[in-house]
Amino acid sequence: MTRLGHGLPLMAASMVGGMILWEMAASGVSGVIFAPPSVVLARLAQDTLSGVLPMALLGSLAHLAVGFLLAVAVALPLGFAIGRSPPVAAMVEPVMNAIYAVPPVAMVPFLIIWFGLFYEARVALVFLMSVFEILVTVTVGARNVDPMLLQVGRSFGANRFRLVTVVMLPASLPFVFTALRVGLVRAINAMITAELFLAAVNLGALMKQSAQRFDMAGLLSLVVLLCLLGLAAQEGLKALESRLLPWHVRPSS
Amino acid sequence: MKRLGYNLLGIATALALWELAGRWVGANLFAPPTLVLVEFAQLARNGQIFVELAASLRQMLVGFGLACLIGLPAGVAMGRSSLVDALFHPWLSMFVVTSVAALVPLFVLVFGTGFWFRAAIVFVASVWYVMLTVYQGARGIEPRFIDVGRSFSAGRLQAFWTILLPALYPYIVAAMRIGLVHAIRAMVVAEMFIILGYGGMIYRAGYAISTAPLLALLVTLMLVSIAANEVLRVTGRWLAPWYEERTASTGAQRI
Amino acid sequence: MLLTRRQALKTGAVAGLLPLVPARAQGARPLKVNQLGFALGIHVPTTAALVDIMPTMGYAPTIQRMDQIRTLTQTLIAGAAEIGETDSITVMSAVEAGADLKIVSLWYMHTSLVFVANADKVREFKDLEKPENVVAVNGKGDITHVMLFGPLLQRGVDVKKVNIVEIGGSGARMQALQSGRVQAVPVHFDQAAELAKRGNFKVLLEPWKEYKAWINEVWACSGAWLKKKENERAVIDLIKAQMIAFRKANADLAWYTENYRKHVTLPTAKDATQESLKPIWEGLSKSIGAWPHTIDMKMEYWNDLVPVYRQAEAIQGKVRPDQIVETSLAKQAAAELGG
Amino acid sequence: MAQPKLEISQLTKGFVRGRGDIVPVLENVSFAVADLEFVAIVGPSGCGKSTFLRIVDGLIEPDSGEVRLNGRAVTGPGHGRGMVFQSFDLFPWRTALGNVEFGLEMMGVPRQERRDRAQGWIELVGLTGFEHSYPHQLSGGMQQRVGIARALAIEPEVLLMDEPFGSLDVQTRDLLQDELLAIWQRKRKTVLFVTHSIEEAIYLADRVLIFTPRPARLELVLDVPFARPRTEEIKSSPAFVELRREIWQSLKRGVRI
Repeated sequence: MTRLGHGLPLMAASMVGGMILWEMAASGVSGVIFAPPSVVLARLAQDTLSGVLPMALLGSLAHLAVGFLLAVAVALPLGFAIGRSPPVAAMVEPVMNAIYAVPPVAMVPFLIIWFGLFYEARVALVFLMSVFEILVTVTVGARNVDPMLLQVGRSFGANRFRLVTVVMLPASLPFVFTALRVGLVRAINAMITAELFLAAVNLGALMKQSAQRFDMAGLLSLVVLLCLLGLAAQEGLKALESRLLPWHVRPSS
Repeated sequence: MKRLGYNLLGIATALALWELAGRWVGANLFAPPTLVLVEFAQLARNGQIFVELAASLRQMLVGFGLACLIGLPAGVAMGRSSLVDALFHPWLSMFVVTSVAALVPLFVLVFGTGFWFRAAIVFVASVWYVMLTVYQGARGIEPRFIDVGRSFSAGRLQAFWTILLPALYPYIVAAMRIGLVHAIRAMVVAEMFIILGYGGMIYRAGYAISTAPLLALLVTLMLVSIAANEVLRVTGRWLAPWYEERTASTGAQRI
Repeated sequence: MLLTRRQALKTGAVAGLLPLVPARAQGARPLKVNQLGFALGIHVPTTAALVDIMPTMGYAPTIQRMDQIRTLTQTLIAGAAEIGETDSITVMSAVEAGADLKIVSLWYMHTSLVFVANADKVREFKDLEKPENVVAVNGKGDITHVMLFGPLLQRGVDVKKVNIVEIGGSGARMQALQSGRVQAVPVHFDQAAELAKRGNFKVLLEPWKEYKAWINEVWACSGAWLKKKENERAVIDLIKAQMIAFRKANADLAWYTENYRKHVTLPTAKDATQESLKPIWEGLSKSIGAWPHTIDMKMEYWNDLVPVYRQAEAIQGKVRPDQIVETSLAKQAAAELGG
Repeated sequence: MAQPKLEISQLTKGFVRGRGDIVPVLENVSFAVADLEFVAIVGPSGCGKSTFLRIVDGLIEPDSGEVRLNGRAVTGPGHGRGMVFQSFDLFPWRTALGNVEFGLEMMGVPRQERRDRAQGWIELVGLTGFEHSYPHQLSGGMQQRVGIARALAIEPEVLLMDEPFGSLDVQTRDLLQDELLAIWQRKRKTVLFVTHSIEEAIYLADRVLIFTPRPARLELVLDVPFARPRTEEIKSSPAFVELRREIWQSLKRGVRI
């Protein structure tokens, strides 16, 4: 909270400064290649008011949500299993790291084969891209639960199940939130990749159309929208975390 | 030793499942590992795969090196100064969302398709992750370490070299490892777009009717990525014996 | 031990940062060209002209390859390349958006793109109206889309009912067709033959039978660049090199085979033989007539295409072909070359 | 003598280090604690006192020997014992009240009842008004009061304290010692108190056991003659000083720097 409170004017200044740099960079460059922020933001406002962007955004968010929730549902228990059991970790981690190394665009042909081109394939890409990210962080969280706290739990007679629910789960919640944040960023990234590289729909279709028409203002307004979406997702989750986990003190400088 | 056994068991299970799935759907849709191995043997005999891979990795290393060179100090600065943090954090939060695939067209315009294009793409794909990891580490340094330095009347620069840097070391290694995975992936995406180097090979393999060549290239990529990561991990340990795996892994608390 | 560690750190940091400096030929006129990433049978002569013949005429082309027509076009606008491959539709829409581009030559006459359909599901054009039949094109409003659009309109198919999806990359499109996710895709002529071996896939549409000329990829450059005499000269020489290559390709299967193995980007290209290429070569050279003896840029080709482009909403129609297409350079090249 | 509350016989424990070398930590420790007796264990740092306490709590299994509580062998952690830890080890996500409730929750005490009981213990340790504070909002001393309340709340038959004041400053430590004595006076318990401070051991305990350095063996047992309730003054009495000297002599033989 303090970070935001004190930093707000600075952040605003930083944003304005960035806009000025962008405006300068775009001046004198053909509109077919690049567009200045003034034009892009005006375009963003216009398309938002006309309802085009909100409708496309809703469509995009719908499958983002499904894919992301599926990833969370799979990655949380699996992450705990990997984090708490060295044999499971040793079995899963090499395979996990291997798949993680492949760029998502290279997976598109396989996604088409397995899931087709529409809803299922988009959900699958969102799932694939975010599940590993969440998994890695949750694994670290589960592994790093203070062993002393587990001992306290055992000392007071908690059984295995209770240890997991009453000690391990709350202890790794900060990591879970971080995992969700990292995962959501990747999910947004995957959402737009899916809409561009599979059958084009929603924001992806708008992006493609703008590109086809060399409408750079339109294209950049979509990129800005995505950036804002990512920023909102991250700040939203941070706010949620400080509400839900008032006990968790982030290390401050 | 026991760990290695489990590693192998996990890999064997994955390979067996893949083999079954591959035989079930056929090589055109998902080639089984036995076929991929044959394909790989052919590619390896030809040798071009390694030439391309080496050239691509060299360019990747430049972009990645720049990302570390800039990202590491920038991340530390953000973590230690609330002013720098406030100035850069919103941009960081936004840029980390943008996908490489969306940036490539813009970068082609600015950098062409030569050496610096690939280096630049790799740079922007990895620098945010490098920064964020080190940022987390720098924020988390316990003030008492700094106080120890103060009490021995260390100057700011001295404090940096003797206290901040060693305390940050695990995060630096973690940042480089996380950044490297992103860098290698970005290298491939960029090259798939301009159809050069190893990514170009992957792109061309995508045109083949059988999926075996594509999979052979992807598996090689996986091996390279894992090997590179392992090299960083081992080097990290060798360079700094006090480096602890466990502390470093908290570096995964990234954003 | 500590010393070696430090040394390792230092040398490691330096070694990673040495960029490569490409060697350049001396004296030749450099020419920055961009080109599509994939080259198939139809592209062979022009690629050979660029890579092999242009250097003999005193040029040193440096070639950048990328996989999207739009990016190719943008690099031309941005000046990242002097001259390069793109297609008519994209040039027209770029000019409509305010770019300064000229079409100066063809890559080949008539496209070798065909529409291949799953013959079990799609027996005639009308079948495309059925909701379960999905057609994959590269992008709405691009050549692969528009190419289908015209013939469908002519045959009275209700194009609004046709379920069209966009899948970038012909590799992905072929995978989608094979796995039964879509029922019709545009592929190149030689890919179609390959596909036919893999299942009941048949060619649904051959554009060269539908239109007088179906122009696809063209050579384009910026209008400002073309104003310089030396650049105009380079274009004329390029067209001459192309015609030399076209003539060789039409006359000599052995030459074609050699260059096919050299320039085609399919992974199987290296294994091609004269026997295996003969049907493709005959198709391209004779049936399609992809490599005309003389490159003749007739304005009527574009005049015929514009209405179709417009109906497919690929362009708005604000710009006339004669504002974009430069026919004189091909004429000049033909005159200089003779024959 | 009546049946002892806690009976420790022949406890031996070693840890495996590296490639199978076994480092002995505890060797043949035997003694008995009577009901409501306050016993302190003193030994040099790292001698194995904490390991010993964890075996008594049932967190670690001994290699041989056994622990009997009320004549029954201890096989694992249970509600007969409550442990207070050196670094407090409160659950950071629970409030002071929530932490005190923890043991009761594990015992299955209904929510309202455990809340009321925990509240009572919060008052006893003097934390009224801080029930809803999170550990990071409390001072070290306050955190350890919560730790003590948490252990007492389950009404254990034996209270195990593992250098509970070891990470506190001297003033806080002195205050908490007095408070612990006051609480003990009101709620009599059998206590096993591990410390490295000789004065603390004498001041608090009825009996002091001295452990040798690793591997820990029972070196000496001394009765503390002071009457209860005890006050600060005894710390300067000649008997106190003599007792301290005697323990120190015994410890010194094993201490190497």
